[in-house]
Amino acid sequence: MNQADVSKLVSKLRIRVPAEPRKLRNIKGPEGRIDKLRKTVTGLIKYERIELNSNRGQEARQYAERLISEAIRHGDCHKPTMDIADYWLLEKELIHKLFKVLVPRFQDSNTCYTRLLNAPRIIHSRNPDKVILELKGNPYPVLGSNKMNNRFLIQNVLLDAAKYDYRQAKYAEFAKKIVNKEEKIDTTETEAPSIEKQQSDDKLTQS
Amino acid sequence: MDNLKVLCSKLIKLRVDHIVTRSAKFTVKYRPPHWYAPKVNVVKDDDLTQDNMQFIKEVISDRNDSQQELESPLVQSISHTSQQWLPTTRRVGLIARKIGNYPVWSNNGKKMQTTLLQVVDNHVIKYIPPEEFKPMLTTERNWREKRKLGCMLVGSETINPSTVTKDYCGLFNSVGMLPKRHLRRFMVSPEAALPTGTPLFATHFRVGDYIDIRAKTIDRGFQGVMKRWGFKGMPASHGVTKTHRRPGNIGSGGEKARVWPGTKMPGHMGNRWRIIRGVKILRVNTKYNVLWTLGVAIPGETGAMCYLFDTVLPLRKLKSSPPFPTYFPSDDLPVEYYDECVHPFSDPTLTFEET
Amino acid sequence: MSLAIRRTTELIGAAKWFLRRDSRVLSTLPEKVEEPPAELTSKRYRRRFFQNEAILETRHAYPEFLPDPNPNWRNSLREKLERADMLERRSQIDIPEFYVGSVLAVTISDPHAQSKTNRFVGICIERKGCGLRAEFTLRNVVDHQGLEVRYDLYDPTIQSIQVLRLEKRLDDKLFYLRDALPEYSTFSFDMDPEILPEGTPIPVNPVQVKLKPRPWLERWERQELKGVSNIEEHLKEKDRVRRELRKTPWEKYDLMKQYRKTIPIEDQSKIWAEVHNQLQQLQMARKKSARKRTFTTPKTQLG
Amino acid sequence: MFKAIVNKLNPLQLSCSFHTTACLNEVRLLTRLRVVDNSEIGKRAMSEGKPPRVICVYNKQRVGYIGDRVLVAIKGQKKKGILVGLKQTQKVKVPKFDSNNVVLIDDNGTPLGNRIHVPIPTILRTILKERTHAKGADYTKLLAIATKFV
Repeated sequence: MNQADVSKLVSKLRIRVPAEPRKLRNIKGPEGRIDKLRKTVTGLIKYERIELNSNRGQEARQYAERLISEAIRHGDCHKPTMDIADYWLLEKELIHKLFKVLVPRFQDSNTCYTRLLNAPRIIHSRNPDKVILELKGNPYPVLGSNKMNNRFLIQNVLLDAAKYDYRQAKYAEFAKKIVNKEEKIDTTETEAPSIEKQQSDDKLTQS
Repeated sequence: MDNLKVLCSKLIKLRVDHIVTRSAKFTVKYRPPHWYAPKVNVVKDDDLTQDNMQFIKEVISDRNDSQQELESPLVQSISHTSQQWLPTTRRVGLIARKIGNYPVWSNNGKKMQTTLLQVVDNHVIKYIPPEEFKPMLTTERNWREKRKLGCMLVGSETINPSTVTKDYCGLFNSVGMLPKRHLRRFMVSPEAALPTGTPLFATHFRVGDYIDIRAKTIDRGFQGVMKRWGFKGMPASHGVTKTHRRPGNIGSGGEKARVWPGTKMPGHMGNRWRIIRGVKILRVNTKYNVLWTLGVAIPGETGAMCYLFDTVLPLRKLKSSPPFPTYFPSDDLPVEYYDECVHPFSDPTLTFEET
Repeated sequence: MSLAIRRTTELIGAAKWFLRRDSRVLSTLPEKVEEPPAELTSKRYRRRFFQNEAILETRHAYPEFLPDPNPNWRNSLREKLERADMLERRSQIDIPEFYVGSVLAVTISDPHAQSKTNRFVGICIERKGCGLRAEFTLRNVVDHQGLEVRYDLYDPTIQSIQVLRLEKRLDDKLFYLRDALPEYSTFSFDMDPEILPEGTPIPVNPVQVKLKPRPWLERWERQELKGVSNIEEHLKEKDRVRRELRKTPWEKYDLMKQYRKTIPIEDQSKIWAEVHNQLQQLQMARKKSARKRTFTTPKTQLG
Repeated sequence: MFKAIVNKLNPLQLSCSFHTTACLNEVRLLTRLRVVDNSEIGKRAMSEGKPPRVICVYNKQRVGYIGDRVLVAIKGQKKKGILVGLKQTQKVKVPKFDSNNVVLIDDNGTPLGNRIHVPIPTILRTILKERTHAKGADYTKLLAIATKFV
């Protein structure tokens, strides 16, 4: 078992990090891989929503998250962080955007900073899988399903009724317990209150 | 038109004949056991309101709590079932999770590598006596009459009922339990039967006992002969071209001019059930239900599930009566049990006496 | 009273924050856009951050308490049990704080030796492994013969570990001492422990060793070592060219590679919160016993 | 002759500049060893710069481990020796040496010299006691001439 590196401290990412990095096929080897990712991260910070091949998108997402978390943790007065931002953002005006726009935007968030969605796929096509990578809080219209929770859908109506019954039964039981206790204190009887089996919901047993 | 009719009738006959010939050869090879139910996650796409989601969570947590409060049914039944353990009886086993390995030191200063197995929330789900137990079809003819062992279903790790299918959930509902993530059968002697809902603990086994462990090995994918079978390969140089990691010859000529069955060749490696027999238990933690077993050869990666039962090796079989039919839950247990060969970390430094 | 303390801590926090702001004003870098609500949250965040930082500093002294960062091998329960076992062992013997480059004396109970104990003194050239697998290697030159002994840190046969000289070196691993002149790794067995005054930071020894001429055991020129002075003398043009070709300057910026090697702050602070108190108590007990020892020794000499 | 010329040309370069040993540092056939006792033949061989070479390792693996008997070619003679220190990575608490050390013995296990001038691992005491049989060679005599144990 290897010792963890203690020379550096990093914030925890809010996304799932796979154990192994993905190889992005490149003629220049590991250096070319980083170059590719630099371009993607720069594009993401610039346009806030981009469409990519899935493997590159998944990999670039981790680097973008790390970059933003480093910027939030150390701020713009920290020399190594500035170096990192300078290396990763190919267009230098984006460094200002990172520290002045993105850091205030994500400073108090409890979730991850980016979103990765699967792009629609042409069936039986031979194209690679596409994903859409975006920064949260971007000005574009929302992607994905935007279904409103409808109270009048049949499952919601049924569940409302079940909830009412369940709560009533629960309160009744509570009341009974309290009464029993009082009786116990009064008469010092040693009868254990019978535990009623809780009514299970139809919906639950089905699903 | 007539021609067409004739053709059609011929074709129909052809098809029927075809099916008849197929069905004559067709035999039932595998039928899943009757307690097996598919356990695929239900796709959750009902547009529930926030309030109703909360309600479902509340119901689940309530039911979970009520299950936690249930006490072991052994408390009532143990008094009148005073069955004796014999060397021929088979007890129920446990479902455990492999959580890693680390060294412990023995009393003579030797380092031993151990594997940690955590027994997570094990409950007896059901016992099927041998008369009622009708397992899947097999090629053996008189197998069913010989069978004298009952089937005990044990589940581990309670899960959210809304994440499993109705069939799978019903299996547990019929006995009044919440569904478990892992369900496993153990063949037990009728006298070792346990009532539904009995919790099983790591103390089911004692320190110093030997157990067999069945688990799935690490999936390594398609591998060549050097990794899969340990072949030597061929030299890297000395005029060798294009055949450094290849198997070489796979058969001879003459009458045996074919590839013999069982020849070691490249193929899928790992992800198959394997049993490691006669593993010694060195240490037991009763608080977290963890077993320390000797060696690192327990199949599967960290986090894999494994099934533990008493060993069948003749020389390592249980000598004295273990907790039978299982460990009877009681308070005031020591947190740790150590085998006599293990040096506990809380003991003072080892010293050797001059001889 | 408690309120007053809280006030003072708040003041300190505010002062620190102002200092940071001032430095930012002085620097040429662009200032951050600030909003009144964000200020408050960042202040609170910073105070928490400073408290946390003190606990996190423990990681340098006790790196083996952090688990292996590979997520495939991690399990919270196993790590917890392992830490409990480590602390139990630490309550039995005093395992001091030491670093690569410190000079240690280790006494083990050895069934092979005639007196059943064995003492070795040497410079720590490597610390590796985590949890109960933690190991360290000592190196010394005895009778012109280089020797290295590897020890398990939590081995119950270790009777005592004594730090004779507490210091760090310029590098994380000192394997180059194998190829260096023998005087750099020669330490006498009857060396007296050097006591550092309390509260001083761990000194870094800036000594640069001289390597013997080639052949070497490793290609030291490619490892960017700080503690070697004469590496360039022994290189040929070919080696310099090869070194340039093998350089990987982008790895410094590979953020995910760093991430996969470390344990994140959130996980670390949980671990340190669990073990920090106990470690502190052990350290206090050690100091007390050390003081006692200094008082008792003159008495025995007199008697 | 050629070597002498080369040495004269670059006095700093004492040996060849690339490794000729296996990376595992195993003691196997034709490994050069260092004689660490003060036997006459050993001293002369080491001072002349012609260290002994292993020509046989007396065990099944044919790789010498600590305490193993080896047959060495030294100064044109065949002598037996015992490995008392190895370069290879050792188990915990067993010292690893910077050179492969050997002590020359005769067929009865009696050392040829009467002093060993480097430290010797203590584990050798147990190993050599195990190897010694009642009527065979007695290797424990080697322990008596050791000056220091580690």
